[in-house]
Amino acid sequence: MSLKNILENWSHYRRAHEDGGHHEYEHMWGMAIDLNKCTGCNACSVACYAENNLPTVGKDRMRKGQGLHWLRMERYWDEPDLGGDEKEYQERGGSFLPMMCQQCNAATCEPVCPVAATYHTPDGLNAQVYNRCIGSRYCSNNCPYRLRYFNFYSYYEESWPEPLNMQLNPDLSVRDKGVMEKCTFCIQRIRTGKDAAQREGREVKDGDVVTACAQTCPTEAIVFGDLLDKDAQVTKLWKAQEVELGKTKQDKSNGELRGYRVLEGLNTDPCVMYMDRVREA
Amino acid sequence: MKRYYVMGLFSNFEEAFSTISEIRQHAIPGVSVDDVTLKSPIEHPEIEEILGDRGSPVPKFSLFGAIFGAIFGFLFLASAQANFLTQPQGGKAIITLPSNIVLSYEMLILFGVLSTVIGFMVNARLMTKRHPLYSEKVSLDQIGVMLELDEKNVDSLKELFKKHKVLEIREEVSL
Amino acid sequence: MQTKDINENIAWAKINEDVLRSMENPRMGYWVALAACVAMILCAVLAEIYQYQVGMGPSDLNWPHMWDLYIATFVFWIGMSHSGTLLSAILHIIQADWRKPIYRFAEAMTLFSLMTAGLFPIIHLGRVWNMYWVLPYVSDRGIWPNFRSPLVWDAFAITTYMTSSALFLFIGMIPDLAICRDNARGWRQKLYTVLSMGWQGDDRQWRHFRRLYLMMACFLIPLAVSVHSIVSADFAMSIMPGWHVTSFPPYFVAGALYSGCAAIITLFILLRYFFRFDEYMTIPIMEKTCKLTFAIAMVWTYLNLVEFAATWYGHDLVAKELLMQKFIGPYAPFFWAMLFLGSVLPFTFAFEKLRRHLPTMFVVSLFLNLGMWLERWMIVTPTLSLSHMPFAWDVMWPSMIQWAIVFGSFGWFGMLFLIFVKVFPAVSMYEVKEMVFHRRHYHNDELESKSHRREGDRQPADADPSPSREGA
Amino acid sequence: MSGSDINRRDFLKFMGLGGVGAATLSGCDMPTTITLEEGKEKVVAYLAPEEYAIPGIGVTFASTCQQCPSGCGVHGRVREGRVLKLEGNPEALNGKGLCQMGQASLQGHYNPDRITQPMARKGGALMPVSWEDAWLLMKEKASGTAQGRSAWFTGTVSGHQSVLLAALNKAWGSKDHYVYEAINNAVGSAVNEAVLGDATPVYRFDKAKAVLSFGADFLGTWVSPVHFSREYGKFRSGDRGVLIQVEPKMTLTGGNADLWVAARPGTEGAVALGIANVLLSENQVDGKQLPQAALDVISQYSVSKVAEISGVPGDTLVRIAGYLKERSPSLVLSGESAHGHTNGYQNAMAAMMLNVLLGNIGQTIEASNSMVFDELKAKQGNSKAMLDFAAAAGAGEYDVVFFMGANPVYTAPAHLAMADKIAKVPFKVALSMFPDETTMSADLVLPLSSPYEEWATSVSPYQPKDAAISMSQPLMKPLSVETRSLGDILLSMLKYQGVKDYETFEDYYAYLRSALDSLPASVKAGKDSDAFWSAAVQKGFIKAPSKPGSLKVSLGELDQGGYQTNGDYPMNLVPSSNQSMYDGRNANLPWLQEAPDQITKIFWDSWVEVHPKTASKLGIKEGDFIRIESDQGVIETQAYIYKGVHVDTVAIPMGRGHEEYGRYAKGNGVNPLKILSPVVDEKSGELATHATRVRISKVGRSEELPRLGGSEVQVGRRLVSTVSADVFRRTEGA
Repeated sequence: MSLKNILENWSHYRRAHEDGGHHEYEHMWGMAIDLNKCTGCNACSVACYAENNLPTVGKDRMRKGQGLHWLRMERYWDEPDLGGDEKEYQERGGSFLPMMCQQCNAATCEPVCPVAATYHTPDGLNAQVYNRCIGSRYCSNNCPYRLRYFNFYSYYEESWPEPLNMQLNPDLSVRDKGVMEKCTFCIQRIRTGKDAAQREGREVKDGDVVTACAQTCPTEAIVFGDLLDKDAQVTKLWKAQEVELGKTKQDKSNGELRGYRVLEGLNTDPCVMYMDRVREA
Repeated sequence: MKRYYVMGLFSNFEEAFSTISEIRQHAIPGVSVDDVTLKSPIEHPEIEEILGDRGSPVPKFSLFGAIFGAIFGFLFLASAQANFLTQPQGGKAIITLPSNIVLSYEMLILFGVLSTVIGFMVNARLMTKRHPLYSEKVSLDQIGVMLELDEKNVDSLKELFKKHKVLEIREEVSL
Repeated sequence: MQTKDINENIAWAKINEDVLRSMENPRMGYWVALAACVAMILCAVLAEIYQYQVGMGPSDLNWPHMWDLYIATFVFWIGMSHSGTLLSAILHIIQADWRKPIYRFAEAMTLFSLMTAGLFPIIHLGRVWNMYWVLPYVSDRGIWPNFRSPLVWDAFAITTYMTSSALFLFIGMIPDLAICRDNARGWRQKLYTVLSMGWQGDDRQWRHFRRLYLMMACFLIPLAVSVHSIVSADFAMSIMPGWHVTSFPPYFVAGALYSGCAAIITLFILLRYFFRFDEYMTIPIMEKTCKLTFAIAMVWTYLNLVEFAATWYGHDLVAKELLMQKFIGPYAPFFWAMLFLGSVLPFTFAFEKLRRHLPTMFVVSLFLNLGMWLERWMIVTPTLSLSHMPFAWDVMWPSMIQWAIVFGSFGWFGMLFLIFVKVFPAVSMYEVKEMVFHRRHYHNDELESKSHRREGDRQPADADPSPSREGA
Repeated sequence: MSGSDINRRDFLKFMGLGGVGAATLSGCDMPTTITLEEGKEKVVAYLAPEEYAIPGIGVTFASTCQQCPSGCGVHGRVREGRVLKLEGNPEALNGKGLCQMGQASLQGHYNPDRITQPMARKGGALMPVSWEDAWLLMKEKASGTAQGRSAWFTGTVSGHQSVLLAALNKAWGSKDHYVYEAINNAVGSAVNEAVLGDATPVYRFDKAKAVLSFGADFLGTWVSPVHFSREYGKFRSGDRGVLIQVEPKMTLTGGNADLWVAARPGTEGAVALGIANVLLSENQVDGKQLPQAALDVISQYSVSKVAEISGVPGDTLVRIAGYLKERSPSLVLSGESAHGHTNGYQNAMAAMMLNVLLGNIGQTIEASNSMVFDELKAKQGNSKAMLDFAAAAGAGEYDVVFFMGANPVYTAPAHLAMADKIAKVPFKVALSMFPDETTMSADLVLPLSSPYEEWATSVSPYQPKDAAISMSQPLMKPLSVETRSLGDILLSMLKYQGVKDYETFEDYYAYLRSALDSLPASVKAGKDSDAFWSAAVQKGFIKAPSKPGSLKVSLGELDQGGYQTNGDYPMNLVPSSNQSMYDGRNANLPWLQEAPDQITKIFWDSWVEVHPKTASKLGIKEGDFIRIESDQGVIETQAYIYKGVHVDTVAIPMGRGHEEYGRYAKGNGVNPLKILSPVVDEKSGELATHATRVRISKVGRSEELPRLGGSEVQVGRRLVSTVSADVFRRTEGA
């Protein structure tokens, strides 16, 4: 059976990302993050802790770099030698960059997992199967964005003393020691949204699914949606910025458009588009 | 007619070789060089010139083992990949040739090695009882020339052995 | 000055006697060494139990340093395993008979290094208890490992390599096991009877044996090369600057041979000293090994320079930045120590006096191995410490848990090796006999004396007044 | 079977039900919250679920966040009778957004250190007692208190709780209700009141084309940060507005400024005058809006003089003036770091003067919609209340004091000796959720329910659009049966005092129902009692009628006191507020402790911000422990070095360094408020929090700073690059 399968479907199984891939994608969840609006207030990160059962690890472990923060708010100062200045003060403030899993379509973390605990779903998501994970941590090493976090300890007793554990979201699990984890684009919300749409006998429409970070963002800098849905706000933003999937360098008619994807030159094909920070001068 | 096993132990290897040479040249009628079994503490590639090229099928085992390993390896990997449904990863195809080449190569070697070893064990008749005439001195420093022959030739063989300064002669009736 | 690889007139009975003696009656020192090794293992076992219970946290691994000493030491031990089998196979094919007295322990070293190396990927797993998921066993859920992952390649390669080199070692030992069988009493006799598998030295067995050994050698050379290039793929296949390096496969193979040769020198000297194998593990063989090591050291140095140059002239700024960071960053002392130990120290081999001086060579070989260990650490850690995302930069120092396990791995290797030398012949008796035999028959003494000896050396006639052409 | 036709059943077969169920099938409506791993979660059958708990289905209820005084509307997601997640109420002021403090308020609700039963001081220690005993104790110690010998000390209160509190105070014959907030806009409100006749006017960020803010951290802590963040989003869209921030230490708002200007603390007013000077002299702005007295003062503040006083370069002043002139209408704000000085009032006045000069009044500063129900309006806190209370308590004026929603023992500077003064009060009652410092020094502790367990109404102090009464409803059953809502306790106390009006109400819920019932018919829009109630609860707020306000302009005195230096204490101390620990009330929330500070990225601990120049002068490296010494005391903490703090200034965040307050807060970091000098703003009497002078020195210890992230610059990568606003306006401008 399997030999027949291979022979019959050979060309199908040989289709790589460039040829459209193995999936007939149902959705392609993506984001557009406007760094002009993002204030770096960190609400998204805490919302993520609340939604996704992220443990708090305490000062020492956090300092060691053993914390788990699926969405981290990076802050950079202007560099003196790169358009910044040798001035006495940081006159242009900081550069804030919310980094969550970029859900790359050619994710470098996926092929290196020895047990296939991470794979690409027909939703265009980079999924992590906790129960399959054996903790080789190779995926984290091979993530150029360093967005995969490892459970160095078991936190379920320490991080949620009674009754804090009652806040845990039953839609997803609490991960035990030895498991890699990362942002899922709130897959539990996607599930709920899809189920609701199915129950009502309709397609999932824009706004049915909102990730915790996008929902809580006070300036609405984060927009989440389905990139295959032509009417979705996120698709419109990508279009407006002339950013396309499947490219390592965006070919824009207007070079001044702000849209870009972080490290897209590495051909990871991320599904998160950022729009440049804007400063007066 | 009874058949006998006769073995002469030599300490001087060249004498042992010339004994065999003489047998090859029909020093004793009715005794062929093909009846000679040499027991030696070391390997003698040069003895084949005297004993005749008896050949070894071991490399064939290697070849078939290796071919089997490579083909099986690739098919095994490809069918595993094609049947395990959640493997689209990193934008790569389901059946990825580069990785399968690497692993097929390893399988080629693994099966080649295993098959070679099995070929050796079968052909060298290992895992069988030692011959009753086996002498521990063979594992030390002496060389044994053993023949299976008719009773009538035993004496002439012993003569031949003695001519070549044999140290010890053992014999046994074949069953 | 001793110039011959071996005294070809050595009595064969003495060969048997010397080697068999080395397997008997362990002295006090042996037990002390064994106890020390077990104590080292205990350290590691305690550390591992703690880590197993608590999680990977106490190792101080972190984000982004997901790998550290465990993987570095894994690569180190894999590298160590390369010389034994690979050199043995190559030298067998090119018929360099001086391999014969030393290949046995070198191959044993291969096997034990692999057994040590194999532990590390397991130890470093977050969920050790599920380690068998890496193997392609048939599961009713239809789940297979991910054959794209270099870690799975590792598992395949190490399994293949371990099987093959264990068979290579074992096959090569069968005639010797027969000798042991013929000389042993009690449990040893039973053991060797089973292990020698009815070897009786007849021409049929030797004939197939010769083919087998040649075929095995032919398989093992590409296998050994592939194994370490696959280990290098763990890094080279990744996207990280400093790991994604084209020259990594040959670099790893060279580094592997290098550390393996250095380890051979170390063990050579130890065995020669403690088991009085002076007549087999001779200074000229040692010298040849040293020359080989020097050659490999230069290959390694060259590949290092190639890597630097390629990075320097390449346009990958991140890789360049990483290179600079290796030169001047927080890990720079270790980096420079690695370069010194790996590229400068081997020049001691260039001096004949030094390379024939055992204490010097012993110390040098230990330092070379330290250098090679540092090389592995400097491959794994600086890359993780610097990456594409500056926000994820970090400098991390391993905790005592990691050190304890690394330390214990040396005890584990030592213990295996100590058991080996008392159970199996550490010098191949039959092959030393072959070597002696062939040298006596096919070497032109006069020619050799003209080409190798210098004035003032003792004439062979002085050394051995009555050369015998007989076996005994 | 080819790859594409996997069905759910096969998938389950492959992955094992329990395993991936949690990861991949989450959200499908099955009551399978089981993880098979190590039996961590027990399998519980929903045999008799709560009436409102539909297994597997999350239901959303509206309520109000009480984590800071802004009072954002929230939607709580409730599943299986537990509230799991808060989101912003899209119809409320804050929209669907919520700040990290709001998100983390759930951890206050579920906090493991919550007080779960009444406690009374017995033999020096607080021991658990029953409610009966607590009421007996109240009767014994408090009922007979003479008129005027009792007081309330609270944080911001509003809504019907405020009504009950007023009634109670009246019954007790006490007028003393101290409303204290450590982070407040009291000076600003005073200036607004004086100049505009409206303490909380509406700020139209969406209309402004330039915002000049003197230390007003409107994205972080100032007035109503989530609402302002929403407005900020609009401000930055289209014809993108310019944000200029003048302050001694970079706040979250400062971190987003187009131009961040470090002025010497206390000289903000001078900077404002300098800018006015440039506007008048160089930018041809008509000064007729200003009274002659003001123009006279402005003319004294030439660019060079201001540059000397404030340390702000003259060309920067010119640049700021240019932005303000060019991009009209603008909006000038002043906040904490400008207000917390002896001349804080003048600083705020100078900022307001710029608004007047630039004609922003009526444009970007509009009159507020003042709700007609005055008794429901928020009683806003200030720090003068604490100073007054300290004086009164120290003088032994009170026999009974009730504390609620404020923690003066922690936030009061050491010079007030607050703990000692409170100890002089014979009977102290704390109504509290947490064992904070003030609570632990009380004689009787009454456990409050969390904002998500109780009925309440509140009115947010800042009401830009329509006035509204926010509703709080229980999102779940109380975690502990012994806790009571503030409303219930107040009602019980009123009944205890025999106040007739309240005797008929069984509980606070009944009171609220009736109180809302009695709202005018216009508010109820023709709905009957039940319909109105359920609409209010569903929506989360009730739109209330408001009086249209109007603004007058009468500018006060602008003259600035000179900048004082002090040889012994050469540095200024900025006790900075941030949108995580806030005034210290959030220190018991582990999410916020672990969330890195927005600017420095430091977590779980305090730090002192030092400018690189100062650091190199003193040989300080990042992570070194620094001793900060004022005339009131010494604190030691680790240094963080960056260019976001004025050279002559060190900044230490407020909110850490608790001596009590539960496992997450206790012993973490230092409290800069403790070493504040006893100075006040001369006009308003507010505590001058930013006027303390300190000297710093190295302790000699060093440790790795608990800071997230490696490099603080991008090292040449294009992670975030910056485009100029002109480009933005060209491509995306409206």
